[in-house]
Amino acid sequence: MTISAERPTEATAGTASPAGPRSGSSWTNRPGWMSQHLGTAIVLGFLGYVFGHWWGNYLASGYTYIANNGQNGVADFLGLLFMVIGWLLGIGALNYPILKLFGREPGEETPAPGLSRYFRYTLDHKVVGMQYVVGVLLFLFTGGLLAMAIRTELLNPTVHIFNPGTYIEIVSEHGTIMMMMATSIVVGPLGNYLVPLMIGSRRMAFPRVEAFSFWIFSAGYMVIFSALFYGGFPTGWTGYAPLQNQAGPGMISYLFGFAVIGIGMMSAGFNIAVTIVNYRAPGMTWSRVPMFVWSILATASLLTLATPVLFTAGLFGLLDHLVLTSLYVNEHGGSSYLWENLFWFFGHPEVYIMALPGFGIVAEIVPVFTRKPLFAYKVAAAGMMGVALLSFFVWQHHLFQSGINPDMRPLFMLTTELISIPTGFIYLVGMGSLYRGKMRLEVPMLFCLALYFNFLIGGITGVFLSDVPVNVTVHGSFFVLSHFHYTIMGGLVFAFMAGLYYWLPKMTGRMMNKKLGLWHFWTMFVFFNLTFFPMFIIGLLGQPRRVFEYAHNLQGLNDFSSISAFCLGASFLLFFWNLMYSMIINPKKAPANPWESLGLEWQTANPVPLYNFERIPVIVTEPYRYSEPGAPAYADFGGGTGAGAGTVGSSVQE
Amino acid sequence: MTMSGRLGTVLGLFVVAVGLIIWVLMGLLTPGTPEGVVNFVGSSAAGQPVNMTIQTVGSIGFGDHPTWVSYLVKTPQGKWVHNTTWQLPANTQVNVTVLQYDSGSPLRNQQWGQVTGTTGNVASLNGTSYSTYNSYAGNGVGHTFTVPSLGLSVPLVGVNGNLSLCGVAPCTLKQPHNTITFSFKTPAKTGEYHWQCFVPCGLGYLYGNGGPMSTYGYMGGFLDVVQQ
Amino acid sequence: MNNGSEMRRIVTAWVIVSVIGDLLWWFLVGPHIPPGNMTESAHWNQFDFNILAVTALPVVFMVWIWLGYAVVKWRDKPGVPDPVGGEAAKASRGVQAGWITITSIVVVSAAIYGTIALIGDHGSGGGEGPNPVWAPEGAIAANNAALAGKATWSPAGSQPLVVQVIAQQWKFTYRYPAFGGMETDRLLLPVNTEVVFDVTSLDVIHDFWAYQLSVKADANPGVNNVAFADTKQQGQFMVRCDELCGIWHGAMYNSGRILSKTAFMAWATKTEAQNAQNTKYLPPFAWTYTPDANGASGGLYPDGNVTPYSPYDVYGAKQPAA
Amino acid sequence: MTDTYKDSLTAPNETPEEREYEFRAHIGSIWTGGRLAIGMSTFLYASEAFAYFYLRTSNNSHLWRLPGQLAPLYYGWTVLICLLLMAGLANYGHRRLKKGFTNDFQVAGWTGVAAGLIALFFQIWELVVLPFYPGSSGYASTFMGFVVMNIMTIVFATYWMETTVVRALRLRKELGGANPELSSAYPARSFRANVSSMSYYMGFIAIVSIMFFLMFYVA
Repeated sequence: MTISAERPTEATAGTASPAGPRSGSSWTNRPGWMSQHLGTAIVLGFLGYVFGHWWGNYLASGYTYIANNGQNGVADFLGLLFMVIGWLLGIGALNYPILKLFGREPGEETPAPGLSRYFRYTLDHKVVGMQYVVGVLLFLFTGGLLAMAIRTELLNPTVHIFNPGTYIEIVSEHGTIMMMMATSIVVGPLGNYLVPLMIGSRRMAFPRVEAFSFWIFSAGYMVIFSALFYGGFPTGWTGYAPLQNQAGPGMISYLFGFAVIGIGMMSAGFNIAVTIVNYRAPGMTWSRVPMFVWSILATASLLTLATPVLFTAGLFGLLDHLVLTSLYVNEHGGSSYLWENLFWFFGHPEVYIMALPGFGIVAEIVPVFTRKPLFAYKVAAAGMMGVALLSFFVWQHHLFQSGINPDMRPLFMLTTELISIPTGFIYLVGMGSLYRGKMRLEVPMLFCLALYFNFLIGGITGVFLSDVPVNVTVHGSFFVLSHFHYTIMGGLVFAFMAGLYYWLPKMTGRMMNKKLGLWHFWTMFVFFNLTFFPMFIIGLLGQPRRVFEYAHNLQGLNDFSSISAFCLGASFLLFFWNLMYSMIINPKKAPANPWESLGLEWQTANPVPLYNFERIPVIVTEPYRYSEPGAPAYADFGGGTGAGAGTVGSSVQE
Repeated sequence: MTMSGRLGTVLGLFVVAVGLIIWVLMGLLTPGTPEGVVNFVGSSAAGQPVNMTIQTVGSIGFGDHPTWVSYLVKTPQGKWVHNTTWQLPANTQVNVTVLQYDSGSPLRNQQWGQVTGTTGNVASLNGTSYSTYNSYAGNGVGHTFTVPSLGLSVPLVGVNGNLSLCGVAPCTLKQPHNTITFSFKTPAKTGEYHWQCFVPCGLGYLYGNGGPMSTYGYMGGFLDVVQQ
Repeated sequence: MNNGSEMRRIVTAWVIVSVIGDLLWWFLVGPHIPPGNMTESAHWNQFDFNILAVTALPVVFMVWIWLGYAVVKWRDKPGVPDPVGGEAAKASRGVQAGWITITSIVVVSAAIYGTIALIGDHGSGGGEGPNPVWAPEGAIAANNAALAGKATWSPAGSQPLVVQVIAQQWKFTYRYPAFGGMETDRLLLPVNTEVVFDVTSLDVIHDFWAYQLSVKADANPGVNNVAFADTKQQGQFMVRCDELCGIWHGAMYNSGRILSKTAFMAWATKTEAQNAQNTKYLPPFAWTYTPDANGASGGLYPDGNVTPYSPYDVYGAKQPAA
Repeated sequence: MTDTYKDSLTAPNETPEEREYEFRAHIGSIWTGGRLAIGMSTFLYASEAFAYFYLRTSNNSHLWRLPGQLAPLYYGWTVLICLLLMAGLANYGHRRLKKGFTNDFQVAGWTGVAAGLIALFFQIWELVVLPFYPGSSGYASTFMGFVVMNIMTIVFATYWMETTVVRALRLRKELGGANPELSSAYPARSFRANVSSMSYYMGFIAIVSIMFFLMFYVA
């Protein structure tokens, strides 16, 4: 943890220069190629890998079990470990912690202006947000390509494109990459970029922790991708032991990858939660916090508290692999149930880590486009926190058929179904906000409506799954697979798209092309449903997950699903084209407030200055006071940027 | 930069990036795919029995994993290859000769000590026919050749582990081995039928089923049954 | 148009669509919902699915109709009045309270019904762990008798039949303690019989899924996971592994069959005789067969407790085990 | 991408009120962050404790613990005493600092850091002298998990403590000279908040050390 007072130090030192006299040398500031940037990170990461791998071979190649099975996991692990350390050293993430050890306080490192700052370790939350945009899209596209491979294999029940080992490798890699991506897809880009803007803060509480979270997230990508070099891992994203213990060194990439991403999740959540609690602008009481910030707060708390359990589970797995402990091996006093419990104790909160930000985005965007206040604000906030709290008490519903505590099943059935009450609040809020509004069907709004459509199916089938008798048939089948794709992709990814179309004009100052956006939306919405709805039927008809062979009578449905999936992939290419076209090839300058939102983030100058607000705004009323002529502006900017803004349309400034 | 310049740059970079990603993915994912199949179709006249010779070796001695146990097959042309996808004609008798070069142990599940699904439910071990092998006696069972969906399973009796066993494939007939022969009939329905060994023989892996048991091309594969 | 008539329209449309949807589901779709009627629990699980479906459909229609109406009517187009603002638009105590009450009632009743179905149907065919609390009459006694080597079954009586499911990478085999403890690789069952499945694994976690029987139980190494099925119809059923268990997971399936009691008896006695030679080498019937974590050739964990312990001996023994 | 820096390199002129507002948020962050760090560590150790009790009660293959199996007791005692000493000194130093005895804080702090380093050394060295191999039982395995987790926590805690004392040394002037407790300068207030959070965290370390000592060496 980096707890310090950078700005106050500088303030009291009475120097205007950001780097005070007592500053340590800050390499990230140096201009040109001599400073630390992505290039140095790659070089040091590579050197670290080479060193670690050599050291592991030196240490462990004589170990009995390694000599026997011929796969030196210790070398692979040390290689990856030193790769991550080298990567962090190279990017400069460790400069400050090391300097701090000697009591030196670097001043606030203001990164060099220009494009190059996106390739550096930076303390500006807006730059970190943009870095995350690129990062999660990279994850998303890698995972998406693997999904295409899966659907290709499933075109035929018995003729195989890939051999079964490769197929399991692809399935596992797809699942893991997507799950890792989904934990950060909103919190990373939009959370980091927007939370300070939306709470009226000039900075994050721990900007170094924030930047660290991104760079370790990107290291996590390399670690999990490296599994392919080691022959993959056969366990799917759930990594069940003892299959996990049996697997080769690819499993180490999975375990270590989750540990690394876990550190990133913890640090991102830690910083954001602390920021929201402490850095809200004056006057922003808890009943005036924007709903997106509520959802990010709930998510950040889950990230911070649930992820340590995943870290423990991964650590245990690594110990089992590397030093032959037997934590997950029944025959040596361990228990395979231990992994299932630890993993799902983290795993279920994680499911809501992947749902809540979507709810937040929708609740934030819908009032803007219906020109109405958000309906039942308090219920929405309570719903988010309620979901977050309840999500710690439902994990055994993944294990209904496992034989673990079977007599507890009614209890977990109850808690699981109870969680649909706070989830239902989101629908109350959404439907209430639509009621007699004046809806503008812009692209972000369409994505929000699609979320309500998709998540409804995902959520309702969740109730089926939580019912133990029905679970007997649908557990572990394509029904489950379809269910969580409806919630995560149909919910979160659609919400992320809504967020991108909505906020990119703020983040980059450029509008996304509406026509292409509409094409993207309709193809994605239609083909998403055509891909995944048949999977409910496929699952009910008895096809288990992660199989490379299935019953001949299911070929029609599977082919339909596969072809739709290819079209869905093409829809993502359309999105990518729109992104490139509107942001780089033919950029159109965005208006300052294109959607006529009352939100604080739209009231700052465009582009957003380094310190976000010229004057710290004072929040004077609740958010979302649309269609209220005479309502006061959301915030008082004290004569700084945004003064005079903050009410919209027919509203009269008082 | 002009708009067309930006367009060209973006498209060019996109093509390069996608090409690179696909190249890396394919490069990583394809080494495990069967490099073709060993084709026994046409190795004998239609309707006539097909002869197939395979061997099992305790450590293959070459490739990425020289310590791993593996099956090898002799092509109709008489060359030993490291390949476990074998194409067979449908509805045809196959005479199999297995040269077993590995030592054995008691079976985890004695069920695999039974000979099932072969012609007459028997196999022959160095000329002596057997239908059940007690894996707790003698040298135990080294491997099995099992095609679950055809109900075919033959225990491959181990050789004495104290002899100096073959460690580099392909092994020669001079090295200690057991010769197991049996016949079975391929099904009329074409398709890919999974076969594997049911002895947990992966040295140094949990339950013995990792490594060679979990990697395609070592201790399992497909019988690709096609019309002749 | 005033507020009231708009709501009336929506509610009317919703009621009509829901009633039609529910009726169509119940009479047209419902009877075809898997897993069918082959066992008692399959029947009740199908019923349970349909109960949930007719509860869920109105909810789905409510949201869809609302969304549809909103998209068509509450749009930004000429003639549409400005939206309502102020306190009334922000919250309505009645609507919120009503929503919370209704969702809570629906959700809690679903949980209560699910619990009743689960307990009344003896675990609904799901894995109930080594000591099932909701067991059919006589099933536990029969299972204990099997362990004591005293299992019997005959077509005449109504004793439960005990079948052990042994999962291994990558195949299920089955043991019938009532027939001399024989082991087969096919699963055949008599009709109108309470079957007790003792599911266990010899290596990693598998899941025994007899699809049409509505039986699903994880096969864990060293754990006996018991599930029950009361067979009702003759016919073929599918057995699949439902928990990812490695490379050949997708190929880990075979079909089983429910026969008449006499046909089953004939098959079982014949197979018992056929397999007798192999059966005598099998270990006595037990809940679990503790596998050696090291596999056939060893070489992973050091054997036994290494005392005195030295890291060098455990990890770096000079000569690799053969 | 649009450039947000070109216009903003000149930092805005903060008003004193704004500065004070942000500073209070900063102090609040240290407070919240410290507590949240305790929360995270609690979940981390709770999952380890869960593993311990889970394996202990399931006792699979009757291998929860081999007869007479015990981690090196003297090492355990040493680590425990050192960690308790570190925690105690952190709290003592914090209290002395509040009363204005900076030197006491310094001495307590450096002693605490030394104690932490000794604990770290013994915790690592304990792995070398283990009388059992890690996979021999559930107890042995969970013990390995605990040791690795504890090593990471000790490193973190010692690091945190070290940075506070070294900061007190380096920033003596900014901390208000001899009487940092009286200084209302921002660095001094920030520093005091940091020390307070740190000593809270050390309290957590003390509780955890005792609990896990009882679990692994006594029960």
